[in-house]
Amino acid sequence: MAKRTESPGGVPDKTVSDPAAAVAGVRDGAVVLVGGWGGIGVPEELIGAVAASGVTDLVLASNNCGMGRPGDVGQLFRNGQVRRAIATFPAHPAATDFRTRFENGEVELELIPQGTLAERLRAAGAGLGGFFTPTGAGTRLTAGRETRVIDGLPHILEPPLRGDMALIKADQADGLGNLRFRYAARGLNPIMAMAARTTVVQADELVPVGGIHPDDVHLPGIFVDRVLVTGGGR
Amino acid sequence: MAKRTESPGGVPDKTVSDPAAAVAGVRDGAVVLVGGWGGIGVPEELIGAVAASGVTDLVLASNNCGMGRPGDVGQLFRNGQVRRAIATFPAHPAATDFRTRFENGEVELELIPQGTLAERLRAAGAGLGGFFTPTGAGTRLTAGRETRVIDGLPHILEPPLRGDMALIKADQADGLGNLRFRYAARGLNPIMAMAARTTVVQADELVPVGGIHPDDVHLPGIFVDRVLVTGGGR
Amino acid sequence: MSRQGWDVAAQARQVARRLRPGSYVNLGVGMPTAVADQVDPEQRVIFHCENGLIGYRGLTDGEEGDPDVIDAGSRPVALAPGAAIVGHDMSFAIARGGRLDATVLGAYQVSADGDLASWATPEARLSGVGGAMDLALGAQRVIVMMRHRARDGSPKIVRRCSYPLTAPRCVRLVVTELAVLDVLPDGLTVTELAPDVTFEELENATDAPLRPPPPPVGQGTA
Amino acid sequence: MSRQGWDVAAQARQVARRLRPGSYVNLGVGMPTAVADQVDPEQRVIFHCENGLIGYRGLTDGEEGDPDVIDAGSRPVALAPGAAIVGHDMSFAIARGGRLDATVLGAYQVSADGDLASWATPEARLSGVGGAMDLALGAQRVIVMMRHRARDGSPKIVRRCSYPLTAPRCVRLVVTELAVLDVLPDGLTVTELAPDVTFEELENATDAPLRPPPPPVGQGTA
Repeated sequence: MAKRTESPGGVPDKTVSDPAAAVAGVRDGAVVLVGGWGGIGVPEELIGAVAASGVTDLVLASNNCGMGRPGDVGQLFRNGQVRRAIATFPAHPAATDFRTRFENGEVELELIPQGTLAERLRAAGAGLGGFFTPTGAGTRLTAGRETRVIDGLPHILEPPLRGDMALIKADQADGLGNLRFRYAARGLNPIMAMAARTTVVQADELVPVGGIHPDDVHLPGIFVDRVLVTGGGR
Repeated sequence: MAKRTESPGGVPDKTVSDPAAAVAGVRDGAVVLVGGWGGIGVPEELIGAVAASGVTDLVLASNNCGMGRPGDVGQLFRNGQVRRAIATFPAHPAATDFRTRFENGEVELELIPQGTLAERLRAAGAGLGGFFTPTGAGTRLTAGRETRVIDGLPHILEPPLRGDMALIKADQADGLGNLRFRYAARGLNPIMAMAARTTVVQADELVPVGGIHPDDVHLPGIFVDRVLVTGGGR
Repeated sequence: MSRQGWDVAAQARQVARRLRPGSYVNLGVGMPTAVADQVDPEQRVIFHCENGLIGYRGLTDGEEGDPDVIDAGSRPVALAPGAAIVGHDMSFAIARGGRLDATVLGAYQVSADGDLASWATPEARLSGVGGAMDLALGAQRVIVMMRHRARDGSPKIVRRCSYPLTAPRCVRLVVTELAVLDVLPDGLTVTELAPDVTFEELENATDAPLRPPPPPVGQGTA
Repeated sequence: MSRQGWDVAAQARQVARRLRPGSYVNLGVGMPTAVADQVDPEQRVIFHCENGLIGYRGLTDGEEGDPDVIDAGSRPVALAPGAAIVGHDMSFAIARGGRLDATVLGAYQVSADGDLASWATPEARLSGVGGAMDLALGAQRVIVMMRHRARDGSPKIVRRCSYPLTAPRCVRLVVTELAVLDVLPDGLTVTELAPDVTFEELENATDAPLRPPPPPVGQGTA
């Protein structure tokens, strides 16, 4: 976990002032988890900061490899910053930056089913060593993988997927990093936050500590290290 | 899944009128999951209905085996309805009904760590075949179990824990079975709902469909079959 | 060339009227998203999207969507009363865990014994799998909604899939623009033909044995 | 017989002042629950309970609790500003996943190399494990808070645990009513003695080699 800062009053305050500070410490070769699905819940400011940092050789786990939108992960492929992509839907027609690198053999791809991606992230966050899932058994995607028949059904052993840094997008955050997401923009964001050593949040709105009812926190701040408030969004 | 009823207007309505109807279909030998932890979040009306039904030979999974409170699972042991208990903390000093049966050899006990109980329930609900956890490795509790060293740490393979019926307690429910829980009364209730073939909810309050904001639903009604509104609670 | 058989809306209505009232139904990316627009609200079907929406409907004419409320094709939709939102972990727990009464998926190929091929073509180096494998494996009933033939005219309903499988022996119902077919243990049975399609035309467009639809009510041979 | 050493509140303060400011700390059932009452609010420690509360505090004098806000001992507590509630799946994901900076647990025995025995006695047929194994294994720092001796007077700090283990080699700090001890790679080191306790008395109450506390500041030998 990243070191926490404290405001003068002694209240832990996870907010950071700018995108560069938000992604500070991201290194060449890091495993970076990036939230977002179908163009929503995408932490565009943070992706931009990683692009600007110039780090290379990244392993990038994300649902897609870009959808042709300026702020999405496509720029990391365009810049040649990614060595390996882990994704469920990298074949979006507009993912031309990724496609070019992939077809030139400049980026490896690990294609995994979306439910398996979600569960591998959660397993990492939950401190588990792996799990057996029936998804993908008997398909080309899992050829050669450890398989076990459980209750009559073949299951694949899937390992946890840990990140060095997660970049996620929330609707609301407080200074302790408690988060709320908005509708389908929740997606992979909470489980990516769980799975990473350092979790960085781009939040549309900062609310006071106590401003989110305890029963209504979608992801507790214990999983969050830094919060960049953009004021963007809705 | 239990058959769903419909109100005359065609809106699925999962509410039932009385405790007996709520637990209808519970059979001798059933695996019954009962929510509650530390005396809160306990579905007392539903436990009472199972007691009154007279079913026997139950496998009962629950955090404890009673805490000496009239409405808790202790009565199922007193009545001799339980063949086997799966619990994390069955040794509460006031769990005298369980203790007597256990010491007389009339009830088997499967003692499991609380995090493993939670994860086994979730694995069942999530359609997984099992998972590797480091919890309990190298202790008497997991002697003889399948163990694998992952990332240098021994892990135990744990199977999913499925229930025939889950009895859970919620604060608010709508007619579709969308639920909210109150503070620490959430506990095991949502994952038990996920893990059972038929999930029955005792709710303090019925709210109109749409009365819970979609982002604030703690457990979606897709996991819920029947709702008994008690008006009790707070 | 005008399209033979049902248009997409009519095809979606054929799917929709075969969904059980009050059931939970996932709609996959592509053509299946149209089902949410064509279902009779009286059926009270609750639509699930892999992105975590449970309980949505298509937008009405002129209705403005919310940017964070989209379907599997990233198309704006609206939340229905009693909707609930979950993350992807829970969304796929629902899928794998058997809580979906049905899923409607697109496909490249469906075999006579219900094998589904929907994520990769043999020749493409790059493909995407998305949530199809979890859905095909976990839903109680897999319904395929697709064109009857591929762009090059080749049949998509085949004796044996030549494309990589999404999941084996999972499809129960196939709805194309030409016909509705049940995948039964003893083969494919045509349940309904589009009005302008003959059984012989359907056979010609299909690379698997078909049993004809039952005669219309009142015109039986008995 | 009056109790030697710190009372429970003073013992809890010894634990509390060793918690890092702003850290996330689980408090287990039994004696550790008292730490929430004794911590300096300025430390801004965020307490976690296995039941899913994240961010709670002890009640103030006369303050009435909420029946659904309880600690690991089912004792009423209060939510702190910025509290969050999760279910048991998430609560133990937090524990196993390494997100807790520390956990404070009770124990039957602690060995010189940090083995923890806290859930079963050798003779009892019935025991309860609760969340102890997940917490002992997952937290970054395991702190044991317990009486120095068992009711029968036998030492609870031992060369080797005779009771079944909760987790091996996990304890880093032990706080009893007599002393505070660090579990270091080369053995147990006394960090602080209760005011009315001598090092010799502590050695007599302990079944493992102890290194004495450093001399008070300003009275060093150098």
